[in-house]
Amino acid sequence: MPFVYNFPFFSIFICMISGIVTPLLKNGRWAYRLSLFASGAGVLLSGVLLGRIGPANESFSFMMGHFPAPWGNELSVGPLEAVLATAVCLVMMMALLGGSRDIFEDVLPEKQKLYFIMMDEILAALLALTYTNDIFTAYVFIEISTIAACAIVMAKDASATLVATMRYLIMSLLGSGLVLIGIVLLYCITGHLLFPSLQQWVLELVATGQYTIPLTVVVGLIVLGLGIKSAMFPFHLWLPPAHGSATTASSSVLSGLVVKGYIILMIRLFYKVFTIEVIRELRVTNMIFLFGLAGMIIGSIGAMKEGHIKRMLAYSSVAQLGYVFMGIGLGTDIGIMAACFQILVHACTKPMLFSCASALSAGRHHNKKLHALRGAAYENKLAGIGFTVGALSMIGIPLFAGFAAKVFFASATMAQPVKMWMTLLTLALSTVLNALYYIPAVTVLWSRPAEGETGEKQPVHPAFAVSTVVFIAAVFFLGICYEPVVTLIQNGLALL
Amino acid sequence: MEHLLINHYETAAVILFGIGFLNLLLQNNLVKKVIGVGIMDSSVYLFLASQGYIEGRLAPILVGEVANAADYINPIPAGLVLTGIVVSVSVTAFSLALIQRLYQKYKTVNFDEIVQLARQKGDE
Amino acid sequence: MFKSIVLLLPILLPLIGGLVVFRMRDAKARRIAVSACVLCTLVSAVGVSFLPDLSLRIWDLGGSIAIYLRLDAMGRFFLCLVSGIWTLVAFFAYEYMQHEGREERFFGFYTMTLGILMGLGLAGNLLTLYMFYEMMTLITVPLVIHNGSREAVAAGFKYLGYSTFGAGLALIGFFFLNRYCSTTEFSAGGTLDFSLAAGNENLLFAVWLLMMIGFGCKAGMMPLQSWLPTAHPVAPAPASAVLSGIITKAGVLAIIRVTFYLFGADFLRGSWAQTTLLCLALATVFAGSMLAYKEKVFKKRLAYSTVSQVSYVLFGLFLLNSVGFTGALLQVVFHALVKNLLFLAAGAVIYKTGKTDVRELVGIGKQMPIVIWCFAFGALSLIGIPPTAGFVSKWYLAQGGIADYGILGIVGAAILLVSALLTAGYLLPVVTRGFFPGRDFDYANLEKKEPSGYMTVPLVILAALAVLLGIFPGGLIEWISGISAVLF
Amino acid sequence: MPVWMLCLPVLFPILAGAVMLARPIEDRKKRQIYVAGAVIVNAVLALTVLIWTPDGVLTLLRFSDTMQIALQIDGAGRVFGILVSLLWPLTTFYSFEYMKHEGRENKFFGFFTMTFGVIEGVAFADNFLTLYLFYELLTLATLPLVMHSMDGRARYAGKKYLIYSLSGAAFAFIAMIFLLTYGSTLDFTFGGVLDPSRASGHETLLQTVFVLGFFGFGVKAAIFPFHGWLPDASVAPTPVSALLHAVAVVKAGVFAVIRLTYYGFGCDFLRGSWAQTVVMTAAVVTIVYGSAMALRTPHLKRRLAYSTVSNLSYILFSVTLMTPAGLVGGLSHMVFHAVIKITLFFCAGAIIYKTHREYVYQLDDFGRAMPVTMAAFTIASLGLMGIPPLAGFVSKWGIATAAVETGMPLAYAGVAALIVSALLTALYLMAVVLRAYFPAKGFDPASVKEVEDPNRLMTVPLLVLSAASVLLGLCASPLIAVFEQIAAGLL
Repeated sequence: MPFVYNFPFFSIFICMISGIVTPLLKNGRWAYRLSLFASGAGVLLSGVLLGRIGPANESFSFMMGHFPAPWGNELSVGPLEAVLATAVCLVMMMALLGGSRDIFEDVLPEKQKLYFIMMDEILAALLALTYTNDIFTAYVFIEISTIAACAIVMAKDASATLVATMRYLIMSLLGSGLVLIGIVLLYCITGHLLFPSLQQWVLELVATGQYTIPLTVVVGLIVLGLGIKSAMFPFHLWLPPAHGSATTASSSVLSGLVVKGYIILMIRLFYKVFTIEVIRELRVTNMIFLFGLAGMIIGSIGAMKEGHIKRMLAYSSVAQLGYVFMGIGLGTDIGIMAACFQILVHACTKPMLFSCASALSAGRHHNKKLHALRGAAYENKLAGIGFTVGALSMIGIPLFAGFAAKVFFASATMAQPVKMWMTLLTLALSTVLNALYYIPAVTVLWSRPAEGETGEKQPVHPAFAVSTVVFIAAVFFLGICYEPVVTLIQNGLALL
Repeated sequence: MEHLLINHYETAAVILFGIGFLNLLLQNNLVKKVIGVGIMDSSVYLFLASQGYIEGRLAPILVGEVANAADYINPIPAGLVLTGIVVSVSVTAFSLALIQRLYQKYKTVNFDEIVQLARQKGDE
Repeated sequence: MFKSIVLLLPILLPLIGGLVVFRMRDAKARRIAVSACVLCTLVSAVGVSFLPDLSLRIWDLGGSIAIYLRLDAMGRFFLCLVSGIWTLVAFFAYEYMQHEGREERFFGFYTMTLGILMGLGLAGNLLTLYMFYEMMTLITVPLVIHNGSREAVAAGFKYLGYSTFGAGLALIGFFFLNRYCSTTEFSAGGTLDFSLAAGNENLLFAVWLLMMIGFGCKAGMMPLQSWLPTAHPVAPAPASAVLSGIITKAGVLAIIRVTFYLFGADFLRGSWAQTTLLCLALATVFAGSMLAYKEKVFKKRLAYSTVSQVSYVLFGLFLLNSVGFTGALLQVVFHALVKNLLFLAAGAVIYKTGKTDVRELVGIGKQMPIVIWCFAFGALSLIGIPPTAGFVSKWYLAQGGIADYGILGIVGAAILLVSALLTAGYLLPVVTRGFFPGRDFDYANLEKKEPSGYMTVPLVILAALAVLLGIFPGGLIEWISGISAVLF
Repeated sequence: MPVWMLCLPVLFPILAGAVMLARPIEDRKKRQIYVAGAVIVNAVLALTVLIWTPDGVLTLLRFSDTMQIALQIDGAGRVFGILVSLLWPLTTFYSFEYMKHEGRENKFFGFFTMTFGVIEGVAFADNFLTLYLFYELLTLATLPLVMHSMDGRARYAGKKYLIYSLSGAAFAFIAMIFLLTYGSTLDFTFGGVLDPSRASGHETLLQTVFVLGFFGFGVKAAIFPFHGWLPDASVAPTPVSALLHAVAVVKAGVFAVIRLTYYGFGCDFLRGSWAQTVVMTAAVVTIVYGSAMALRTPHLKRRLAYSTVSNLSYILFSVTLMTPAGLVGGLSHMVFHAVIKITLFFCAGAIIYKTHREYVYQLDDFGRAMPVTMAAFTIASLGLMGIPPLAGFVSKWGIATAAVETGMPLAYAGVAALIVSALLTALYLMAVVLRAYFPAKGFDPASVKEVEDPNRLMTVPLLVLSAASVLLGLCASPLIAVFEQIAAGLL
C-alpha cells in the first residue's frame, strides 16, 4: 500500500490531536496558530493525495488499524472525496484567517482556546464525514460536529447567540436522532455497517423485494435527519439566527462547511449504500427536488426582507442550499455533479461574504444593519470588492463561479422534460431575487455616505487580506477554469 | 398483535422513542426537552441491544481457545450501544451546560419566555 | 436634361421667397416682395407649362424610389390654376391680414405653400407626390392656427391628424403599388404589372379604396371630411379660401395621379371598389349640402358647401370615363374660382362688419354692393344656373353618370340635382336678404362699407372669370379633353 | 492587423473608467481632458478595428470546447459598432456641459466610459456566452447611471430597470442553455446553429424557448409588456437617456434579438411557426401602444422614451419578418432611429439644462428663444415622422416593403400599425414644434426673455446630428447596399 494512502487518516488524526493538545497551550493565540497549522496540514495532505489519485483517477479504501471488514472501520477515498477534503481544509483555513480578528474580539479570552478546539473537531468531523466508509462512524462524527457547531455558535456570549444555539441544538438533536434510528433499522435489516457490504445487501433486498417498507423508512429517516441538519426547506428556520448572530469565523464555517458536510454524506450514502437507482425508484429524489426549489425561492424572499446584513447572507445560504438539493433531486449523475460543484462554489463564496460583511461593519462599530453601512466600502476597499465579487457570483454573472454552477444545473435538467421547466423557471426567478437583495446591498455599500455617518478608515488586516484574496481567486478559478474540477467530480462520482 | 408481543423489546423501544421524540418537540421546559432526548437515545440503544442478543449464544469473550465463531453473538451491536451512550452523554452534558447559561441570563428554563426576553433585549 | 432644371424654378422661387418674407417686418416692403414672388411664380409656372414634356430626376434614394419631377398635361393644368388663383388671393390678403396680425409669418407660409403646390403639380412619381403632399399638410397647419386661439390650435391638430392619417393610408397603398407596379412613376394609362397583379385583384382594389379614402381626406370626402368644417372657419379668410379652393384640389390631383396614372382606369372600371367610392362621393355631395343648409355660421356653411362641391369632382373621377373626367376637371376649375370668390367675399364682410352669422347679414348688400354682387355671381355659378360656369361642369358630370352607369348614374344625376337645389337654398338667401332687407330695415344709419381695391379687384376678377368661362367654356374643354385623351 | 487588436476597444475603456472610479479627478478641466482622451482614443481604436477588420476569432477565455469568451466582427456587429463609436464622442462632449448641473461627475463619467467598452463587447461578441456576459455587464454598468441622482424616483427607476433587465437576462440564459444542448455550437452562424438531428422532434419546445429568449432580450428593447422600465428610466441624466436609452442599451437588446433570431435559431426554422406569430404580434402591438402612450405623456423626456418604445418595435417587427429584406429594414431603422432619437433627446436635455422645464406645455415660443435647439428638434421630428426624403422615411420604406413582400396577413397588419404610429408620431412631435413656434394666444414673451441656446459644446453635437439625419436619408443607398449584403449572409 503506497504511503500516500495514509494521508486521509493523517489529516483527520492531526485535527483530532491538535484539538486534544490545545488545552495545554499558553493562550488563544497559540491555539489559533495550531488550528491554522492543522487545517494547513489538511490542505497539504489532501492536496498531495488529490495530485496523486486525481490524474490517475483511482479510488481505494483504507482499513483503520488494518482490521478487515466486517469488524474493521474503513475510509474510502476517491477523486471526489479528495477534492472535497482539499476544499474543506482550505476554506476552513481561510475562514479562520478571515475571522481571526473578530474571534479575539467576540470570544472571552479564557474561552478562546476552547473555541479553537471546537474548530479542530469540526474540521476532523467534516473530513471524517467526507472519507468514512462506515455508517456508524458517520453517525458518531455527525454528533461530534453537531456539538462542536453549537459550541462555536454560542462562543460569542450574547443573548441572541444563546437562544439561536438552543434552537440549533434542538433541531440538530432531532435530526441526529432520526439519522440514528435510521441507521439502526438499516443495520437490523442488513446486519452490516460498512458501505460496500450494505450496498450489496440493499441491492439483494431490492432484488428479492423483501423489507421494502423498512428500507423506504430507513431512507426517509436518514434523508429527513440529514435534511434537518443541513437546513433543507422547510427545516431551515434555525439557520438564519444561528449563522446570523455567531461570530464571523463561526458563520463562515457553519454555512460554508458544516451544513455541506451532511449533504456530502447524503450524496455518498446515495451512491455507496442505496445506489442512486434505488433512490430514484423510491421517489425520494422528487421530494428533495421540490424542497430544493421551494428553498431557492423562500430563502431569497427571506433575504429580501432582512435588513441585517449577516442574516441576509444566512438566508441566502438557505437559497443556495436549495440549489444543491435541487441538483440532488434531479437524481442524475450530472445533476449531482452540479450539486457538488455548487457545494464548492458556495463554500468559497459565502465565507468571503461573511468575513467581508463583518469587516465592513467594523468601521461602523459593528452595526450590521444595512442602512448603517452606507458607503462603508470606501473605508475598507478590499472588503467592499470582496463583497461585490461574492454578490456577483451569487447572482450568477458570467466569469464568476455562480454562473458556471447555474449553467450546469440548467444543462443537467435537459434530460427530464417535467423537471426541466420547473428548474429553469425557478432558476430564472431566483436569479432575479438574488439580484434584488445583493445589488441594493452593494449599491448601499458603494454609495457616498451622507455627512456624519462616515466611519473611520479601516487598516487592512493582513490575515483578512490574505483570506479575501484567496477566496476571490477561488471564485474566479471556479468561474473560468472549472473544467478540471468538474472532470474530477465526474470521475469521483463514477467511482463511488 | 402477535408480532408486537413476540418482539416486545422492539415494541417498547418504538414506544419509548415516540415518547422521547414528542418530549423533545413539544416540551417548553428545556430540561424536559433534554430528558426527552435522553429517552429517545436510550430507546434506540434498547432496540439495538435487543437486536444484538441471540438466545443461547455466548458472550464474545474469549477465554482459552477459540470455540466455533457461530457460538458467539455478534459483538458489534454492543459496541455500537456503548459508543452511542458515550455520544448521548456528551450531548446531554453540552445541552445542560447551555441551559445553565441561559438560566443564568434569563432566570428561567422555559424556552418561550427566554425567546421573548431575548426579543426585548434586541439583537446584538 | 439641363433645360429641365427650369422645372425647379416655380418650386424654389416661392420657397426661398417665403423664407425671406419671414424676416420682413415692414408691411410695404413685404407686400412688394410677396407680390414679386407670387407673380414670378405665376409667370414661371405659365411659362413652364408652355414647354414640352420635361423630366428631372433630382435625387435617388436608393431602391426603387427617387425624387423625380415631370411636366405633363395634368401638371400644366394644375400649375396654371393654382398659381393664378394664388396670386389673386394674395392681393386680397394684403388688406385682410392687417387685422389679424403676425402678417410676416402668414405671408411667409402662404408663399411657401405655393412652392409646395407647384412641386405637387410637377411630381413625377408617387414618392415625390407623397413628399410634397406631407409637406403641404405641415406647412398649411400654421395658416389654420394663425390666430393662436384655443379652438384654432385644436382645429389645427384635427387638420394635422386627419391629413397625416389620410397620407398614411395613401402610403400603405404606396407600399403595395411599389410591389405590384412595374414602376411608381406616373404614366398615362397606368403602370400596373398585370403578371403580378393577376390573382391579387381584390387586394389591389382594396388598396385603391384605401388610397382614395386617404387622399380623399384632403378633398373632404367622407368618411374623413370632418376636419374641413372645423379648420376652415377658424383660419383667416384668405387661408380658408385657398384651403377649400386649392388645397382640396391637391387631394383631387393626387387621386387623379393614382387612379389614372398608376392603376389605370381600365383595371379599376366596374370593380366593387369603384361602386363603393361612387356611393361615398354621392353621399358626401348630399350630406355636405344638407349640413351647409342647416349651418348658420357663414364660413362654416361655405366649408360644408366645399365638402359637397369637391365630391362632385370625385364623383366625376370615379366614373372612370372621359366625359366624367372632363366634367370633373371643369368642376375643379370652377369650384376653385367660385369657392375662393365666396370665401373672400365672406372675408370681406367679416373684415368690414365683423359679422359671422348668416342671420346678421340683413341689408349687407346695401353696405357693400360690389362684394355682394360678386358673391351673387359666385352663388349662381355654384348652383349651376346657365350660363354660369357651374352649369357646364354639372352637365358633363350628369352625362358621364347616365352614360355608362344605369341606375347608379341616374341616382347620381338626381342627387347632383337635389344638392344643386340645396345649394341654392343655402346661398341665395344671403344675396336676397342682403339686397332686399325688407321694410323694417332702417336706411338711416346705413353707411357704405365697401373695402379697398385690394379686396374688390380680386373679387371682381374671380366673378368675371366664373361667368365668362361659363359662357365660353370651349377652350377649357379642349384643353381638358387633351388631357383625358391620353387616359382613355 | 493582428487579431488581438479586437480586445482593445472593449477592455481599454473599461480600464479607463475603472481607473477613474478608483482615483477620482477633482479638477473639472483635467477630468474632461482625460475622459475626452479616453473616449476619442477608443472611438478611433474601434473604428480602425471595425474598418480594417482582422479576420479570425480572438478567444479571450476558454471555459470548455463549447463555451468560450471570444470576439469577432461580422457584418451586423460592424454596423452596431460603428454606430456606437460614432455617437459616443458626440454624447461625451454634450455631457461635459450637461453634467455640470448634475454633479458627481467622476462617478458618472467613470461608468459612462466603462459602458462604452461593454457596448463594444456586445457588438464584437462572437458567441452567445460572450453576448450574455456583456449583456449582464451592460445592466450592471448602466445601473449607476440610471440611479445617478440617487433620489427616490431615481432609486425606484433603477430598481425597476434592474428587475426587468435581469429577468430578461434570465430568460435569455434559458434560451442559451437550449442552444447549447440542441445546437451544434454557440458561435453565431448566419442561418442558425440548431443541429437538425438533435432538434428534430423538439420543434415546439425550441419555439417556446425562442419566444422566451426573444422576450428575454426584448426586455432591453422595451417590447410590450416589458417596456415599463424605459419611461421610468428617463429620470436619468439626459446624456444617459439619449445615448443609452435611445441607442446603446436598447439597441443592444435589439441587436441581441437579431443575433438570437438570425444567428441562433435561424429564420428557416422559425419562419411560419406560431412563435413568429407571437413575437410579431407583440412587436405590432408595441408599435401602436408606444406611440399612443407618447401622445398621452406631457413630460417631454418620457414622451420621447415612449416614442423610443414604439420605434424599437419597428425594428423588432422588421426583424420578426425573418426575411433578408426584413433584416435590412431592421438594421437601417436601427441606425436611423439612433441618430434621430439622440438628437431629440439632446434638444430636450438642452431645454432642461437651460430652463429646467420638463413639460411640453411649458415650451411656448421656444422657437424664438432657442432657435438652434428647436430647429434641430424640428428636423429630427420630421425625420422620425418619416417625411421623405429624410432618414426616417427610408427605413420605414424598407420595413414596409419587406412586410408587403412576405404576404403574411399579420405583416399587413404591421404595415397598418406603422401608419397609425406615424400619425401618432406626427401628433406628439408636432405638438411640441407647433407650440414652440406658435405660442398660444395671450402668452407673454417676457417669460422666455432670458432663455437662450446653450453653448457650443451642446449645439455643435445637435447640429452635427440633425445634419446627419438629413444626409443619411439622402445618401441611404450605399448604406442599404451594405445591409443587403449582411442580410444575404455575405458579411
